Amino acid sequence: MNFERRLELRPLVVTTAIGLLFATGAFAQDMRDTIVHGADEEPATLDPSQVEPGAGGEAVIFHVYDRLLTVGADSADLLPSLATEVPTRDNGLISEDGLTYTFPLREGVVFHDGTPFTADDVMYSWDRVIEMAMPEGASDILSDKIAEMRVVDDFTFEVTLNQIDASFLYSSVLPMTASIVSQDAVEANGGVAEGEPNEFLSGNPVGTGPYQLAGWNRTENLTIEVNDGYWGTPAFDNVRWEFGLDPDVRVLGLRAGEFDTVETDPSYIADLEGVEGVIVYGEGLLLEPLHIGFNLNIPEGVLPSGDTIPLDFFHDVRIRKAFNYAFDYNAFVNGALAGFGQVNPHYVPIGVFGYDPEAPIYDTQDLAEAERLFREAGVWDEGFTVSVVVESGSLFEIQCLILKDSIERLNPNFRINVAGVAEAVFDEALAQSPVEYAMWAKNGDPAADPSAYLETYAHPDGEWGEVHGFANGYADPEAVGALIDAIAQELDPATRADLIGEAQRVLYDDPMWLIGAQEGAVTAYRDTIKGMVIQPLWPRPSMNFALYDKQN
Amino acid sequence: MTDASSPLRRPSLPRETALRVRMRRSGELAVKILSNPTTIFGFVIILLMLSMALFAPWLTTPNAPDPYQMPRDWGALRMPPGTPNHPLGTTNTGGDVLYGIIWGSRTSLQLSIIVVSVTVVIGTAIGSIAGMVGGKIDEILMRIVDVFLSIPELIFALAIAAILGPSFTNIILSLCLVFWVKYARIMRAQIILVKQNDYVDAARIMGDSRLNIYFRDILPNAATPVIVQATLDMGAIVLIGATLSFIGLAESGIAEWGVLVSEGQAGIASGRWWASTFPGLMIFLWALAFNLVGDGLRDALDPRTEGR
Amino acid sequence: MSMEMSDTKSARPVTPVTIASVRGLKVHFQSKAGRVHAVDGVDFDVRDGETLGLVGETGCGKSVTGRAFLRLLPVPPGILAGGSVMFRPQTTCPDCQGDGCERCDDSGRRPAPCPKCRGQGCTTCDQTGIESLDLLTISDARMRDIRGDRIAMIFQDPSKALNPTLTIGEQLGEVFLQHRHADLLAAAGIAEDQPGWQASALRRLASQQDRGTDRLLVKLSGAMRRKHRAIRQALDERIAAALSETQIPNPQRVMQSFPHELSGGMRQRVMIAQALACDPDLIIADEPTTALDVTVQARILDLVRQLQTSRGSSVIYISHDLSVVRHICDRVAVMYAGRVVEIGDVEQLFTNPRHPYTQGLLAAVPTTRTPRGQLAAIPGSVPELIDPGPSCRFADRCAKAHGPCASHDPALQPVSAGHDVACFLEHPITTASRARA
Amino acid sequence: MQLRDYIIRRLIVLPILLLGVSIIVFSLTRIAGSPVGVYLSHEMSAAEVLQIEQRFNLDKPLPVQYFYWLKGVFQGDFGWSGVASAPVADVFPAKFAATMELSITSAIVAVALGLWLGTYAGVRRNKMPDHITRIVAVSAASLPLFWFGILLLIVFWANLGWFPVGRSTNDIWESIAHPTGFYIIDSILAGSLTALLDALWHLVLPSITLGFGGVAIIARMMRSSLIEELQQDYVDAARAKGLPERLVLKRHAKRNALVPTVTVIGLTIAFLMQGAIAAEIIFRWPGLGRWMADAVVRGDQATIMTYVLFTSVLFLLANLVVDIIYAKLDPRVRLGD
Repeated sequence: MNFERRLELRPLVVTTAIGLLFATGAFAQDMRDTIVHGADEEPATLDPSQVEPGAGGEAVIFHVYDRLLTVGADSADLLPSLATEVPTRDNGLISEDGLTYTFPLREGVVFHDGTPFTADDVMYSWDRVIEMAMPEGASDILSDKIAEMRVVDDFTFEVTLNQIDASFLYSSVLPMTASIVSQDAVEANGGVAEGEPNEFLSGNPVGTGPYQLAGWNRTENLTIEVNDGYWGTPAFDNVRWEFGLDPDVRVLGLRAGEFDTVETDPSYIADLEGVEGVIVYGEGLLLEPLHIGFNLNIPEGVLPSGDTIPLDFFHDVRIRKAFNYAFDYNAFVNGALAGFGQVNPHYVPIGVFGYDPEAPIYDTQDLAEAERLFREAGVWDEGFTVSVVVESGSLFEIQCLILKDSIERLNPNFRINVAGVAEAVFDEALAQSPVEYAMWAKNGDPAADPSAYLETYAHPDGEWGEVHGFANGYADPEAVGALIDAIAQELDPATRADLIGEAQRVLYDDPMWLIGAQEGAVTAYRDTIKGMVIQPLWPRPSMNFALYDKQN
Repeated sequence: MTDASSPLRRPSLPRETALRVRMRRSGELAVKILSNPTTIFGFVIILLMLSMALFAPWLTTPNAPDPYQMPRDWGALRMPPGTPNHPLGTTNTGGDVLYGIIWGSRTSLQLSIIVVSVTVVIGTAIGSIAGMVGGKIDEILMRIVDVFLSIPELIFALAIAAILGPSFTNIILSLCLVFWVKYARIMRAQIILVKQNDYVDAARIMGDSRLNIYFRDILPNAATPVIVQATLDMGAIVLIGATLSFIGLAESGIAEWGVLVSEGQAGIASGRWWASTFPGLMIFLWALAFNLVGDGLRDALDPRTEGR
Repeated sequence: MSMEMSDTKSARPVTPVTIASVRGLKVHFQSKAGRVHAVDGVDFDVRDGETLGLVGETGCGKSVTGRAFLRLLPVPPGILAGGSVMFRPQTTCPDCQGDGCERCDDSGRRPAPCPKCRGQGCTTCDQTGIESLDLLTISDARMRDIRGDRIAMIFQDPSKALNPTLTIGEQLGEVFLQHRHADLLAAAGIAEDQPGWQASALRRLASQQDRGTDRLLVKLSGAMRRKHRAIRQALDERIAAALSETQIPNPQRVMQSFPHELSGGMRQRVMIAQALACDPDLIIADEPTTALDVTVQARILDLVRQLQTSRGSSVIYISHDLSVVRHICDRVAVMYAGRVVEIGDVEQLFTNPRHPYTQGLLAAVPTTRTPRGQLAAIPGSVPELIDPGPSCRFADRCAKAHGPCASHDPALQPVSAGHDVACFLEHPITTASRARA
Repeated sequence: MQLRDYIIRRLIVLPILLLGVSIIVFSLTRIAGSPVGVYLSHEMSAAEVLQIEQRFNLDKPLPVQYFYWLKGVFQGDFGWSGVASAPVADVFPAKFAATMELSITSAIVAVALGLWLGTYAGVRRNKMPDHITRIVAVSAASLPLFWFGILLLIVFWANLGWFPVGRSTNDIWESIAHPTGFYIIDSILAGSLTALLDALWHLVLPSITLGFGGVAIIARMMRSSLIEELQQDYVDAARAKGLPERLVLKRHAKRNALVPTVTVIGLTIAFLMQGAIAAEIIFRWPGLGRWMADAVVRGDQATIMTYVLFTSVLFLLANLVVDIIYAKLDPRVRLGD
């Protein structure tokens, strides 16, 4: 478009502005640049114990706190952070029985308030999360696994698990829950109380991270500045998150140069390609599969009035498979996602450990096969109506519309009602147990280890397994559960990879989800930012600003 | 006193002549209304819109199974006007803009007819009760009306629709909940005014029942402003309904003009002007047509305002 | 002229100086149905100091004729289709400075001299040396100078003719500010040619030509505030004086009142005070008592009469009420369908009406002698005035209509001294000049 | 004296009306469902939900909940805004200032332009400018505000690039302090011409969009009432006094024509409040309207309640002011009858 012309007006204003600013001396000294980021969601809290997975606060916590371990930019491999070594069996930091982990800690690290970092702080931080057990937070990630924690000495910390858990180390990477807070700062400001939010920490993070909080104007912006006393590689530039802007405004701001980086999604990339000064980054995939859930645990009389399906509709594997065959994957990936994404098999996303590319996946619409399965299941002639609940106006809703179009085109007796509801209503609907809809759409939470996915989304006794009654649907629920348990406890990588591949095949034959796609990790940024890299394991939007250098 | 026993029973002849006068008047009225070129323009637009709504299934292939859903062509997203099969282009989700315009006229028609008829009936009933009965009941009803009038209509409707959840049916419901107030107020004021006329007293002295007086002497004479307002509201309600769906209170994928304008706005920065422009034009024309006809009606019914 | 005129009607004998003369006045209105000839060739003179009654039925054009003097006609749809309204403004007698002398018949006023020849006589003034203006063609600015100052108007309904949102004082004050600001400034001690921005600002304020800043200046500067207060005070005195002249009790309170706070009679007194404020030469009184109670009517009429005599102004008294006209007027012009059909001294006309319409009109007035249930009426109704043809306008309703009435248009011609009639009964010779014109 | 009594009476009724409004809206929100959703994430367990319900007293019976809500309102606590991720009371002032800045500017545009246009057309009745004004007025009354705004965006922003969206250029906004939250006032206080220009530059399109409908309504009314007043006798009487046409118009006809127009200006306030929602969405104006729209779409009940409550306070106060002006303009008006 005529964007260049719009820019022409800017110098006029900017020149005047600069003139005035020099006069007042506001810009005079600070040599550091500020990376301005157009963010999607404002944090509700900056307290690691209370932040929701995937919420806006997680990205800030990621930058101002450190964890014991971290994930590098290039791979899912773990790297030392506040712990000086990654525990393995080989280096002896994991005990022979695989239950006790020892973390040697870094010395000479200080918190932003000047107090020194010791093993007590680690113990305190993790204890605090477990004890507060905030419903918003993810304390169970620690509390479910840890049997005991010990401070061995000032710089050695030990954890004993309930059972062998191959994914435990990844728990120590998560910004929510695993971030190390200053014991002194918390004790001086309210301490720890079960179920009670800590007001101080929700707005005043005291960590050891490469950045410290500089200012937070609610609903407008949040600024972090470089921590000059950082123990590790110092960050380059300060960062300011700008909040409250719609996706299209962020895209425009980026085009106009108001933002250096933005959080965006694939549907806006078309607006940014070829714009001067903007680089589109489109490598890799997010680890948040876009899924539609089948409810196998529907109580009598709760479904929306129009739904005609029997309560055990999704107990029949043929119907679940038929839905998977009927979905128009091409429309979703190449249409709605503008090609930024990949058809994804099931709950072992591409990019996590052990993903077997050889395993079969649902990746093309096969209406004939879908029809065959629907006929076999005996629903073809009678037809059905089913509602799928989803946040209105979201990408997930588009996924539902594609499902609707796919299914309804297959047979005019099939009806899918897309019940688009407000986000709060959706969250409340899903918080019910059992869920009062037969289907719903959203995306999965990212995790570094396949076990996290499999346990949450596939295990019959897992989070969704219980809510949705997967046990009613799996041909052999015990076998599936045992397989997933085995994956969680297998410490030998090769064996574990084989088991994961097997799980993929099992879940292909007995699907509990319809996964439309794995969304591409795309973003766009100004070409003044050097060192751009995106790691889907970092909190949304998967950026680590400490690695980026803004050069004017 | 019943009609039959009353020695002062009203002779039946005057009523017939009154009817004849009324018929003659309505003929004159029609001529008067149609003598205004802008009113005719409004009528023409309304007729075109109505025929579009009526012939929608023949003008386009109805989307199966639900014709009120946009047909989505996932292989032709964001296509400009002039694309084969999509003369007015497509939306972000591949919806055909022309289809949305044609079926949107049906949606709009439903919206305005349902809301106007429901609110006119409710409002007239409540306003009539308040005006005829008076006293405590009037007082209570008017205090309720006052509460409803403490918030701008659209905002009240917005809040209600938000609470009910996003769907077109809920938009209709929320508008019904809000709009009756206006008619109740107009009706009450009119009835109080008409009640003061001598012929009402005369009818009362003649011993007519209250209901009779209401239906024969008061209602026909009090109805004019309600009719004018209802005509104007046929347009206004589509405008407000479209605003609500623009804000995001209709289910997505529905063929509704406000939804289409809303969907289209994301693309305008990138030059995709068509998805918002055409449906918005339809809303404009719809509201304009009813405004013109409503104005013409008011001028004809109330000569005092002529030429304004 | 009117030798039989009773003393109550005129305090002083008048030499018949014509202050205004209407010739061939035509005012038409464009309507959807066609062109309405509301006033269609009206001729009459107004003599200095007299009260001329203009009578006729509703819609005969009498009000339009009256308004033509002030050019208060809505144009469009009104069209000034022809004719002239000549007006000779009066000025203070230069010989006696208004005290009254022989040359001005003790009135203290004399016709203003022609501005072109300074009274010497020239072609502009037809060698009379007297200023004579055609009110239909003079500039708007000149017209505004005349309105309210030389010619004033009393409206029919004072409750409509007074602005409901301004106080009586504000509305009356406007007349003085518009026409007498020099006096006001003088009273406040500001000479007409006094230099300086302060004096200019005050002058602008006093003549209602103030800019936005002038009021601010007055607020800010103490000296100006004092001067301005002096102007206001002089103004208030004049307003109070004008009000008390119309026998309004407690003028100070009335000045502060809004029109709706006064009774109808009081409001009309205010209107009269407003009309007489600048001692006009001619007052157009358009049915000034129709909207009032009967009891109030008489008092208002007396008041008008009394004020007019004491000032020597001329009055055109527009009315449909013949008894009032007979009581108050010196001469009467009877109008019918946009024409004057008969004009003459009030006694002549009332005792010896010549035009069948006038006769009918007079017969329709009930007197104490009229027997019960025998009210006379003129049969038929006023003709539509859309593009009338060449005929007597009254022919359709006239019992005495004959040959030429249907095909020719009668002209106003004298039947006796000071008594003109337009009727073929009086002038059987077909003077069909107008029909052909 | 009488006016003061009237104002006092109205001010006494105001809280009662607000109570009525809040009860209606509160019961409607709670009938439709608990507001707990904004505090939840989609993967919380039932026990966690219960914990949150207890924290916010949502497990209590409805009247008790209303009591808690009302108590909170009196203490300045309007609940938690899920949309803004902050307490409503914290976010409100800045958004309120943004909306008021836009609404007031638009109101000024609408009233000034509307009165001028109405007068211009009314004086030239049935001439060209009058016909044009009538057409514009009836069109504007039919124009969907959100569509009009989008058309302006397409032309002046996307294609010509003359005007921006949003409320400010970030760097300029950051460069000055914001004691009042009104960008124009803040920039004047800071003595920054750049900021002032930036503020005005951003205001142009949204205030035109928002003001346009108001212009139409006001111009239409002003025109018709001016025409009516110009036919009144007192206008001729003023002319008969010799007043110049300027004064006849200004002091007599126009002033009186304002009386009915003022009531329409009162209606325009409602129009502006309603329109602000769409205008703020389209122009990305960080005000109450956009907040409300977000809240509506995301089911944020605390925000909806607060917005409705404040809107009706503003609306009722504005109407009171209109009544007072009305009484001031027309001495015949007796308020409260």
